[in-house]
Amino acid sequence: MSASGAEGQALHAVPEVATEKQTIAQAVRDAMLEEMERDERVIVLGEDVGVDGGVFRATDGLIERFGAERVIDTPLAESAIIGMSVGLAATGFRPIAEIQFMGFVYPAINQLFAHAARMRNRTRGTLSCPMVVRMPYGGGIHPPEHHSESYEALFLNTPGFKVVVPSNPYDAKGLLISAIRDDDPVLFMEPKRVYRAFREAVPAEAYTVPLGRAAVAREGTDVTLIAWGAMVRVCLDASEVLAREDINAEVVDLRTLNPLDRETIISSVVKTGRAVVVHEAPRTGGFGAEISAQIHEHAMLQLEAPVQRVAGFDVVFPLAHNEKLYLPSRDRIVKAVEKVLAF
Amino acid sequence: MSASGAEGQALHAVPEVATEKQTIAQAVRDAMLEEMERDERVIVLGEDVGVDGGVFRATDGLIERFGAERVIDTPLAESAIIGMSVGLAATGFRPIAEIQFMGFVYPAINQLFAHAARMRNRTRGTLSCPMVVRMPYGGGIHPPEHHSESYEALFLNTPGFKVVVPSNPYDAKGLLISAIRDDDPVLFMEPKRVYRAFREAVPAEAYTVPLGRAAVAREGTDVTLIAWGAMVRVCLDASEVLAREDINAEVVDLRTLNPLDRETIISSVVKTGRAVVVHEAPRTGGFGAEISAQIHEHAMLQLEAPVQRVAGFDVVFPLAHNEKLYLPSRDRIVKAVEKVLAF
Amino acid sequence: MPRTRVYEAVTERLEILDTEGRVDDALMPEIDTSRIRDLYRDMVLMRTFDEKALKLQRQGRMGTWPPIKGQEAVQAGVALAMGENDWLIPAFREHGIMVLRGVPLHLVYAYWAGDERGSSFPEDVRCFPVAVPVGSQWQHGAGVGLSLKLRGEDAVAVTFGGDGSTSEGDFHEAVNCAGVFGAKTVFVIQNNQWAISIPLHKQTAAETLAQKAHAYGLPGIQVDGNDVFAVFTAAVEAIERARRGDGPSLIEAVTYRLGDHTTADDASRYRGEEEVEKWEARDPIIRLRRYLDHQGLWDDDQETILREEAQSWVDAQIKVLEEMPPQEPEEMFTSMYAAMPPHVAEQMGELIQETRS
Amino acid sequence: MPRTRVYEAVTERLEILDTEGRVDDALMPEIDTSRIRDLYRDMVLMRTFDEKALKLQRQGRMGTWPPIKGQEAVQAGVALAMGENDWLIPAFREHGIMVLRGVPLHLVYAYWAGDERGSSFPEDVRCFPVAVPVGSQWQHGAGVGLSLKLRGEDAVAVTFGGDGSTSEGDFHEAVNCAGVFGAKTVFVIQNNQWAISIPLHKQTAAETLAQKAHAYGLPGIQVDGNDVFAVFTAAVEAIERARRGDGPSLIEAVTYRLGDHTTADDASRYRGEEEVEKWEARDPIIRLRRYLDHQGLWDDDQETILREEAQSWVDAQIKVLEEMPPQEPEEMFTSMYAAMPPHVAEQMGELIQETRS
Ligand SMILES: Cc1ncc(C[n+]2csc(CCOP(=O)(O)OP(=O)(O)O)c2C)c(N)n1
Ligand SMILES: Cc1ncc(C[n+]2csc(CCOP(=O)(O)OP(=O)(O)O)c2C)c(N)n1
Ligand SMILES: [Mg+2]
Ligand SMILES: [Mg+2]
Repeated sequence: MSASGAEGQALHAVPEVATEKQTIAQAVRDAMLEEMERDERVIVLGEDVGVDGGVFRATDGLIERFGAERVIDTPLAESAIIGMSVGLAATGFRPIAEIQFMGFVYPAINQLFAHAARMRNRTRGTLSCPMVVRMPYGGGIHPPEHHSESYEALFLNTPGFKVVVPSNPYDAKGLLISAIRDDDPVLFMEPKRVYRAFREAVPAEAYTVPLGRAAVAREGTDVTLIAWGAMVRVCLDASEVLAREDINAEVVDLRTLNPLDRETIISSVVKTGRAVVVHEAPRTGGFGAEISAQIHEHAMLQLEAPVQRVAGFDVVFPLAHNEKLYLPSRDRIVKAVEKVLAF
Repeated sequence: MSASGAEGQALHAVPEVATEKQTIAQAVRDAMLEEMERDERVIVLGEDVGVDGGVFRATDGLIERFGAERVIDTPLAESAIIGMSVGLAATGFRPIAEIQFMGFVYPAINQLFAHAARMRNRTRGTLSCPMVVRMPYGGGIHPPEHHSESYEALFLNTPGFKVVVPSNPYDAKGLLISAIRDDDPVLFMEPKRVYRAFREAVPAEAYTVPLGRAAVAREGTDVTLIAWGAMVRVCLDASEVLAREDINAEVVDLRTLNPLDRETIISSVVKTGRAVVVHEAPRTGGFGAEISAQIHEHAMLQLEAPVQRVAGFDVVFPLAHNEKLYLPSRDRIVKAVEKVLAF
Repeated sequence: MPRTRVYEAVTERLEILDTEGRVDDALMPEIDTSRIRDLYRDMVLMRTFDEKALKLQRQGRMGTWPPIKGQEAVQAGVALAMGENDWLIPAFREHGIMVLRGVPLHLVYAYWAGDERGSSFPEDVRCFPVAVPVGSQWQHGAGVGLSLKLRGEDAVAVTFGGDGSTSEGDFHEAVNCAGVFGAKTVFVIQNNQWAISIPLHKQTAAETLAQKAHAYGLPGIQVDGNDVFAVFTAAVEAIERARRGDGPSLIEAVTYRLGDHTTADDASRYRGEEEVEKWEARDPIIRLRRYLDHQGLWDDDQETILREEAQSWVDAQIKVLEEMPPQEPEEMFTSMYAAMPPHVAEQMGELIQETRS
Repeated sequence: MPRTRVYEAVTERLEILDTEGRVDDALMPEIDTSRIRDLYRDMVLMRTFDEKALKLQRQGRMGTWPPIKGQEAVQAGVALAMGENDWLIPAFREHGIMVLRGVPLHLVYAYWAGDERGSSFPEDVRCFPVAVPVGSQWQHGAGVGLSLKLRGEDAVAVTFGGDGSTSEGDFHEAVNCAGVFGAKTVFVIQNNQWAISIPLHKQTAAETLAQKAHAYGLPGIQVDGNDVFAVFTAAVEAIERARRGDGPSLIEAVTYRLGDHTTADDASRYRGEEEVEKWEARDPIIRLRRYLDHQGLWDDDQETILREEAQSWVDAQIKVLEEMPPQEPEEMFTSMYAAMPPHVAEQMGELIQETRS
């Protein structure tokens, strides 16, 4: 596997090694499996991650392979999952904690923010919390309440954390391996809407996709669409529609939200002069605002129009009936692009 | 008391009635006291709010006046303080819950976001949670760790909540009374740095300052400084310095962060052509980004320079020794203004 | 001085009706025979609408559904013990008691089919909406119990949760605070022995869940949760206690989830057939039917009629459900705040324009 | 069948040394007389540096300080029971045991004076930093205990918290999970009877905190926390148990906070003089001194020397503290991540420029 492949920009730049067509869920599982093989400090813990293999099967087979001491079914206690991980991580383990759905991360916020994110700074580096917190997030699967949330903004005003969101199987594996090897706590958001929506070639062996680097998922010249996770594919869809109108959209897949790859964003926007940020979370106070602010701060003079945001509405994520009305759609993105072009 | 007084724009527009020179802490206490007199559904609960009168004395004397059934000392359990308030509010009380410091709100996030903020929408209006959550926030008093935080951004991507931050005694009383009378959950952030820093005339009786309306704390023509809470005074200080350089700054005191008074912000920026947003929380992902994004979205063509943000650094709020280096200062604001003017 | 006992207490288990349908006469509560028949009817109704929901789900007419099969006795027994003005604060597997307390079935279906209007109960129904975040509802139960105490109302709060939910911090805070405040709350644990794939012994090292009451200085009791008379007896005792102002208490009802965790789950991945079969033999409905048979209170004709009535009632509720007009897009916005703020109105306008164009 | 006992809860209290300095010989643990003298020295050292901190605070040379006065026996007794490789996970009122476990006093002072370097302990000191969010540290204690178990290390985790902290959900989750996992953890509650202004009976309706162990299927014991021999005995038992792999346990040490909650508090607002006086008579240091006197192990000369030594040691530590170079502005940024991200570096650059211009 060539370094340029692993670190490359293109969405599907899979290097020429043995590959397998995998879903994101499988790629996530394999990333954990390989890191657990490689490093015995890596352990997995969470609700139903063991015998059941995870409610999304993302830990399927791990307990058979590594035993109940390294794949730990926990009691139903999110604060304990993270709080114990802090204790484990600070004393030499590299826990991968699963929060079953992002909607249930709230009880763990105290341990995440007051401790995991601060341990290194608090002790001026004497102790640290190398841990990954995996959580499925986002809408699109018509589940009960609290199962569709995208709370990334909650995590992006808290220093000490990294926040990573893959959009495809190749990145999912490479980013998760990077996250596991990272020496700081990493929040790893998994877009459950596309967990099994499609398969892509994924190298069989371990490789890393670096944290903190966005990818240009589609090159274009007229407008930059900026997204992460499941919204990347919606942006790609929108680009197809736009292409038919001779509008050539560039799609930037952020992959890491903190640290943000400002360079890739700004150089794309400088090229296209226009940007639309897309996310599932409610619009107001969402991370789209930060991206918009940074673009204006760093490329105001190159902008032909103000940055637009296509986001969820400022309402509670609706139950199944209204889910579709809530989520940013291809058409909304197309409309926003038309708006920035008409400015 | 004239309606224009209560609802007015100017920071010190105190109507001509019996007034008393009060601190913010006293004004906060009086607001509760008067509402408790007026409406027996109003109760106060939290850690040390009763016998002790609150660690900042903001509930001083209330238990003597209203008894332990309406001024409730709770066990040390933030999730219970809010979770029980949800039960109380949905069945007819109007609880004012105190979280001792904003740094300790994390354990209550689940109850705040998953329930308080959603009850009305979840039940399509059948049940609701009219409650106020008071919490001292912000830096400047050299306390131990976790006592200086400004977590407002955490609350501003969650619909269903209102978020209010007074900057002075008059507003503190009027806004808190509005918050108590509001039929939805209101987060009431109290800038502890200026709890007792100064006194101002406050009407002895009850009055309201409307939620959702910013105030122009200082009129100006050259640049708009946008801030809330303790940072308003720092902006006013900066304006004085700027005035000596013949730069005439307008200071907008947001007072309510959700719903945001976009109209006041935009009309000020349209007038001045330049804006600097100031907040204590870390810069990245802070609420300054939202304000910046909205200004660009709605007044791009009237802007002479991109909106600047003066904020905390993207680090853990430091302990006392470095606190001063962290907090936005008068000088940083002045520098940012010079930067937007030089753009 | 030396080593002294500072606390001594026991936790008891109550059983009245055995699997053969025989009761312990000394403990059998006084219940009119007609009410015993009603209990049976209630449990059959629950079973019927639960099974129907699974069918609807397979037909794509229902969202994720958490079945209550096997847990009917807990819900029917507690419902019977509750007074008219008492509040119910459910978790998410309490459709049975919710319906018995007056929540229209079509609303329960609507909720799980993905329609928020399903949590908009008639005004006189004192019931909280479903709480999906596990354990969070315990706090509301404590809060409502405090509310009733402060207001001096002659009503209590009855709140439910699963065995898994007792591991959440919220359980602890809620029961502890209720104890301190003497809240008029009854905490009912439906210990169905599984929290998705986690069996009880991986949930806690405590031998029983009832003994957790010792941590809070409260009475706690374990009952056979498939024994509707034991459940009823314990619930009456706890509710009366709370109503009198003697404070909260805890009931652990040991039962079993005969179905999958939800329609999204496959329980065969983590538990064996034998265990399920063992518990099928303890089915609370069969057990009560045996009792009725022994007492000569029921016959096959009545059974046939009941089953038919239950079916047609459920079908009628489905009809009401299906006749509900679709939600307007606006409804996503209109209940966010008592008064709609401008930015929400603006967004609502955008959506209306979009859906109408 | 009917009403059966499924659990019997007994909680014991251990006392060995009474207020007059007499011990119960049957229970008195074997401790070398020299170590008993050391215990006394340790407690006097704690008292000395604690009182000094209050002085420093009044002089503006210290930030908010939570005094440990009155709680020295708990900390000295547990420290003596711990092995070299055991981990300490403190809350925020454990300066005494932190120093005994090897945290340099000048670092403790530095931390409370507002300098993060105060939590950067020497590498061989197995101690977590102070945890200010009440109750949160219990989870780390459980996690470290699990870590030691998984790694098969011959060490245990000892974690501390206050009576108030037992009301937090984190206490519950931590102790429960430790029970499930058989974590090598000892949970020590310093029940000093107040959580700021909240007395114990407003914290829980439970008669003792030790009985909370019943909720988790664990051994729990109450000890007189002002009796260093009782504390030591219970701690040895619990630590040995955990070390053997027999799982976690809980110790409630009943003591009293003789001072204010912190230097920002005024305890006279919420508690009476008599109560404090009553507890001053039970001062753990006086009590141990009486024991030493009875045994002829101590005299006034030794006392004078000890007090002087303690003073000069504290003064020397203050000197070290005051000789620490000021933190560089960069230090706010350099430990945020293992590798500094560009935006943090950029901001660090801005600050450096600002401070140098
Ligand atoms: C806070 C939280 N964490 C996780 C989940 C996902 N989840 C839903 S139900 C459940 C198990 C609940 O077990 P138990 O409390 O025993 O109730 P039961 O399902 O058996 O009725 C889990 C883990 C959730 N809904 N909320
Ligand atoms: C989560 C949280 N809530 C509130 C506080 C504020 N606070 C600091 S110490 C304290 C009381 C702690 O009481 P206890 O646990 O008994 O310990 P003690 O102070 O008596 O040692 C409170 C309320 C905090 N630090 N953390
Ligand atoms: Mg269960
Ligand atoms: Mg205490």
